[in-house]
Amino acid sequence: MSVLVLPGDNVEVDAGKPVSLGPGMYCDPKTQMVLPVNAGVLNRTDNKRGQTLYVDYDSKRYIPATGDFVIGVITGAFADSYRVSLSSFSTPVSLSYMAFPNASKKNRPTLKIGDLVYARVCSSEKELEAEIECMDSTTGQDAGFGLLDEGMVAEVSLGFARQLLYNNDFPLLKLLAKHAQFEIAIGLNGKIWLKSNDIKNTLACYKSILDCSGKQIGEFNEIVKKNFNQFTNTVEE
Amino acid sequence: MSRFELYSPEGLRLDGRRWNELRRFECSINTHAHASDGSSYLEQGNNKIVTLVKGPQEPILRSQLDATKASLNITVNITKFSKMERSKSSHKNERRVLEMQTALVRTFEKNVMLHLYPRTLIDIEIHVLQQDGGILGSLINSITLALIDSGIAMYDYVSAISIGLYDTTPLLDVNTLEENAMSTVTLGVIGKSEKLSLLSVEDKIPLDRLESVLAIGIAGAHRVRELMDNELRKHAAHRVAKSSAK
Amino acid sequence: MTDFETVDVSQVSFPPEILAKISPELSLQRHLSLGLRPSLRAFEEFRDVTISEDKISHFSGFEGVSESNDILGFNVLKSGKTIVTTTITGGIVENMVPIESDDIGEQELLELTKARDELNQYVAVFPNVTIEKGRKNIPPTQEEITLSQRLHDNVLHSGIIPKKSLKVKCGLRSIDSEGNINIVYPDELDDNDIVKDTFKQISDKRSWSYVLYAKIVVFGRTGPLLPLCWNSLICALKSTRLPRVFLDERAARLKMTVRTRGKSLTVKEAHDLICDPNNSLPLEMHSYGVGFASNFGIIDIDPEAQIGDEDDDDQEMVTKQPISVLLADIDTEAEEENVRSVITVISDSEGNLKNLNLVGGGSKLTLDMIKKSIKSSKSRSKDLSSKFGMNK
Amino acid sequence: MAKDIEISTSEQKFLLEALRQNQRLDGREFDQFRDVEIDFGKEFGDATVTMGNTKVQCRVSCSIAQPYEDRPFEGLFFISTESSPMAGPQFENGNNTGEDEVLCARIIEKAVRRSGALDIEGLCIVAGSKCWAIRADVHFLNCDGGFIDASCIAVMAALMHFRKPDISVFGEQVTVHPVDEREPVPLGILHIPICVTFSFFNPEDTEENIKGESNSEITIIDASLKEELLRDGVLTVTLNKNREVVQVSKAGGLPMDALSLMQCCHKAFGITEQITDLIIEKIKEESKERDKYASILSSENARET
Amino acid sequence: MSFSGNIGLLTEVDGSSQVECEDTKVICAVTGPIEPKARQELPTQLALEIIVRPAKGVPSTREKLMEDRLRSVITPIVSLYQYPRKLCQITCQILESGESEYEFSQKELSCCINATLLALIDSGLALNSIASSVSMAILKGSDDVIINPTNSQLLQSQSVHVLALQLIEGSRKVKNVLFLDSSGDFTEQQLFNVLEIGEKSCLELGLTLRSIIESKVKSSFIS
Repeated sequence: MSVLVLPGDNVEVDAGKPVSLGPGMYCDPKTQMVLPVNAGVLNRTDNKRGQTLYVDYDSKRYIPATGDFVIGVITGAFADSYRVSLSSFSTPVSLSYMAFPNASKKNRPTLKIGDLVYARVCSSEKELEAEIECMDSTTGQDAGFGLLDEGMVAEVSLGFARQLLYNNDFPLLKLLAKHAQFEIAIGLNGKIWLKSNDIKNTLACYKSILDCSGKQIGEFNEIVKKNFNQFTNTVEE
Repeated sequence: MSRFELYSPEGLRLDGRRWNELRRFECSINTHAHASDGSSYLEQGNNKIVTLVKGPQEPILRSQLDATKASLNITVNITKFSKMERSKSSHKNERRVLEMQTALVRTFEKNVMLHLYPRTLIDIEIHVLQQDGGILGSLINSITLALIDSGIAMYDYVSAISIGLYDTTPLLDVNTLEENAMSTVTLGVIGKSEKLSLLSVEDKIPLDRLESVLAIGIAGAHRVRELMDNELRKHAAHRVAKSSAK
Repeated sequence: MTDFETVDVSQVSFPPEILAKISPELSLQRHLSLGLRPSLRAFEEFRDVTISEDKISHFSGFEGVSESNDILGFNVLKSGKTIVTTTITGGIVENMVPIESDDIGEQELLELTKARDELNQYVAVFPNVTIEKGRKNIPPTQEEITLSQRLHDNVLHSGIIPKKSLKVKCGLRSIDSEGNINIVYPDELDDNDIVKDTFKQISDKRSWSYVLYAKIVVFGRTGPLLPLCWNSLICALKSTRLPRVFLDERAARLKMTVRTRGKSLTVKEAHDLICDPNNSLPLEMHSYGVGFASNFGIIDIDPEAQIGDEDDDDQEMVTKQPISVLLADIDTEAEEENVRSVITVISDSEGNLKNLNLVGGGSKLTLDMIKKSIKSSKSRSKDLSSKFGMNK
Repeated sequence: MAKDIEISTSEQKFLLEALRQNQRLDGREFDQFRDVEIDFGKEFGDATVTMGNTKVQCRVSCSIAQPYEDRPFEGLFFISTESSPMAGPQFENGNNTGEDEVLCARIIEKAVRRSGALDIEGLCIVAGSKCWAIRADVHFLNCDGGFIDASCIAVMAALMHFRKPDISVFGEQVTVHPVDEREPVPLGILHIPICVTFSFFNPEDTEENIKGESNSEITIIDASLKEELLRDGVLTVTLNKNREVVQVSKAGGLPMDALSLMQCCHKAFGITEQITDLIIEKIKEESKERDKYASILSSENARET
Repeated sequence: MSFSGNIGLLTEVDGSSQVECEDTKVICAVTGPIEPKARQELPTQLALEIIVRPAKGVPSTREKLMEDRLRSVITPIVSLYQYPRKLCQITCQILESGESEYEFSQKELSCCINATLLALIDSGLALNSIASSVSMAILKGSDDVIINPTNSQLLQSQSVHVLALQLIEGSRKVKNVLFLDSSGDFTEQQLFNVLEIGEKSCLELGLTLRSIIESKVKSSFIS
């Protein structure tokens, strides 16, 4: 049962239990009132230990949150870290040279300005510059992060990116896989990286993802078919 | 409309030239050796232009620092006394001048080997002491000369010229009177090729005439290139003679 | 790293003047809890306002408009530490559509345009507010721009200046055969004067209006300025005299031919208006439209900030103190920064409202508070108008 | 531009590789102009042009002013192309000195104003003292490339859509008739300039471009924002239906062979013809619609005499 | 009252909306939180850059005043402290003014407020409540309050008003008056009438805005 909430709406909170608030919820420090601050679907889980509240909403501007998988562009290199842009015009985040698997003072990563990286947000205090890492920091091991070589990036809304990454029933990737083989990396900052052995396949996937964002699931099949027809069939007319 | 006879039936223009003749073209380089790394002085007809190239040097502003190539900055100073009537305002920040600066930067960006000088700034300063038509073309020629003098690596010469179209006759290298009375085309040509780096048509021209105008323009620009080349070689020979004499 | 030291943690207390600097908000709350404001005024007490009776040096007087400058009216207003000077200057513009016309054929059209709008009967002045900061040639700040525009809008909407009081009644200067210079004005004429025809000719062709500009300079800004600027502007307008204007008879018949690119035209109307240095008329303002401005802030008294040590204090608070209070005439930085809900009222002494502006960024604006401030503004307006001699 | 949109090298390489294989990101042909939509507002002189995601509104207004002293027979005409962050955060509010802003403003100026698309002499009311001042304010609403082309269409459509109030002049007295009083009059349009922008890409290295004979540079029409950000050179050609070149601007950028530039001009002419017809047709439709509406109104409000 | 709103029609900004109320049409774009320029940065909260651009002509002091007023309405409803040292750009472009621009700005202002609210919602910026705004007029010789008057009504009015209210609890309760500007010639009684009737229609409009937002939220969730 989904409940639509708007900023300032009343949300019932069981005062007896501990509450944890997710995105879209805010506790006013002065009045201690718990309020939604975004317009979206209220999600509530209640269990013995406490209750969790968050608002599921769609937006375009990414705000770093710890643990998110993101795709960034290297925009600068400093003495001990890279500066990485997660979305244009946002405050850049930093990627330490030590946040790579097997990194040491001597063994520096070799990313260049303009390169794409797949990484995870490891620190995101709102007052400070957020930090990302290209390894699993609990083990110090490679966790599939790092440079994304070649390929193409499609930019979609954050909600769409979350669906692609987390919703196993979301049909788009399966539909695309029917037509072509490709590598994909999904950043929760709305950047989707794609690569296949053929430019035309990549293009068809790229265009399909862009066209599907904001459309209903029922239309996906048509859109994907149309794009593969256009790009991969030999040029007609 | 006009009181002047721009092109007489005998085929003579206001200043006595034929349709395909250039104006007097005199240039010299290394004119301001102490003030800059490369300099030129160009007189094309009554256009008189001083150009100074400084750099590659440390960027003045942080925004000019590019880790992959040099950044190019061009300022055009059209002096208040450069025309018959003294202008009241300085032409700085006029849209026309800003447009010219942008066009010049974008022309030379592709022709100077900027990638050889990363993290530096190449600053070009131009002073127009006197202007008499076809100023954009003269600016390009003077920058080419000054850049070569400065020793900054370039792929080739860029030479430029303005052509007017009088009825159906193209007139090469127009002066102010001609420029004001007819449509003109300015083009910047790379070396001896037929590739245009800059093309600007500022007034109405029949589409079907454009091609012939371009052809004549390219020929004119090649001639300008030759004139510049001669001067540069003369200057170089002079220098070599001087140094070997020591 | 240095060695660990033992630090005695003790409560630090600051003298009031230091507290006011480091935490204006707390200082304000402490004051309020005592029933006072940082300026030591009571909650609903206004600052005293004086207007200068003397003239500023280069304003040469009411009797005739001086030749040496173009100031038509002025005022200096002092309130607390703030001084506001207003000088009114003017210009003359030509009207595109004649204000009135005797032409019968056009009558119908005129009625249409008349019915068209109410506000067109009134005009605005063009104020330019400068808050002196001791620097020259800096672009106007957001506050200055906003103030200027608000003053402009308020003059226009409150209908102080009727359009017809700014209509130029143009005179005519003629030199008779003996060489005597003679200026006549249309409203000084008898009905059957022969010159009347000449006037009709002129007024048929063209008509002019005065435009008023107000330059307002503020020295020593300590708080919101709209009420002070408005009050000063009103006083300045009240003192404004418009110079009489005449045409030279010969200029009225001037013809000039201009030729350009094969076309030619005759310019027949090089009317140069001349201001009469010896003759001026007072600016007629709508008597009922003049109101004065005052502002009020609403702030919640934070119970945590109260000093509750002494017993008698406690009692007073419990019995009297309301939760949110109305502060009249916002002043000082502490109040301006922390009072986010502000009411600005322009009303006349009868309680007719001309403008009311509520900004509710902070404490709740209740109907009660609004009523209270309107009442207070009415009595303030009464005070000011008797003080400034507005009800003459 | 305030700050630039960040684009990765991968995207740049991909775009170029796709172009080499004759593909554009949005699936268009190289010489395919996006579909142009023109919508008119309720008031006169309000046109919105949509090309893909690019959206530009132009608003024409008029006032009575004094002509320039040296041009007593001509009215005034201004075009303002001020950018705002509405079109995208890369634009700064009211900043007209950025490179792209200056080029855009100058090209529109040359294409429409200096080419005499508007009959300036028809704006004269009383020579030397009163004339109409026409203002065209271009508002960039959404930027996905092709601002110059879209703006030019918007300005021309808005000018053609605009009606100024009728005036009557008795001697020197000018009366402006309100719009509901007398039918307002359209402006005099002398020709319809249309801008077509070509973007150039260099698939080879710079040496090949400058010294080589292959002329392998790629030319596309009506670039999208991503293509604009990555292009090496740009050419804007302005033509009208009379086969006149109104303005050409290639302000530096990738050197291009003169013959391929000529080809661009010829291609542009085809597009110019199409768009001109589209504007004229849209204007006709609109005025028909308005007439229908007006006739209903007038029959209801018939004046009693 | 004719009111229509449209969300998310611009692609290059984070949030956008177009609002049409009677003859007034405004489009609004919101981008943020983004990196501010050094002079805009506030150490503890979000900086707001508010721009209002007129339909015709260059922006003047009139638009500056509208920007100032829009700011005083928006500031209390945005959760500014959640975004320290960031910037939010709000741009309102008037497409159709619907009033005589020299004398009035009431209709444009109330439209700008509503459009900004919708665009802010679309951008996903944290807000603590929503707001709605109406313009009103009282005609000469009458006590009736006209909601969202036409231009000719404005021209015949005795006083004109803009009201913006902060709405909470399902947009059914008024939390505070965010802004009221009344000018002209009016009595205390008329003012309270304006507040009362204005409150009613602001609440009504609040529900309209709510349904616009809800249909947008629904459409963005893939079902």
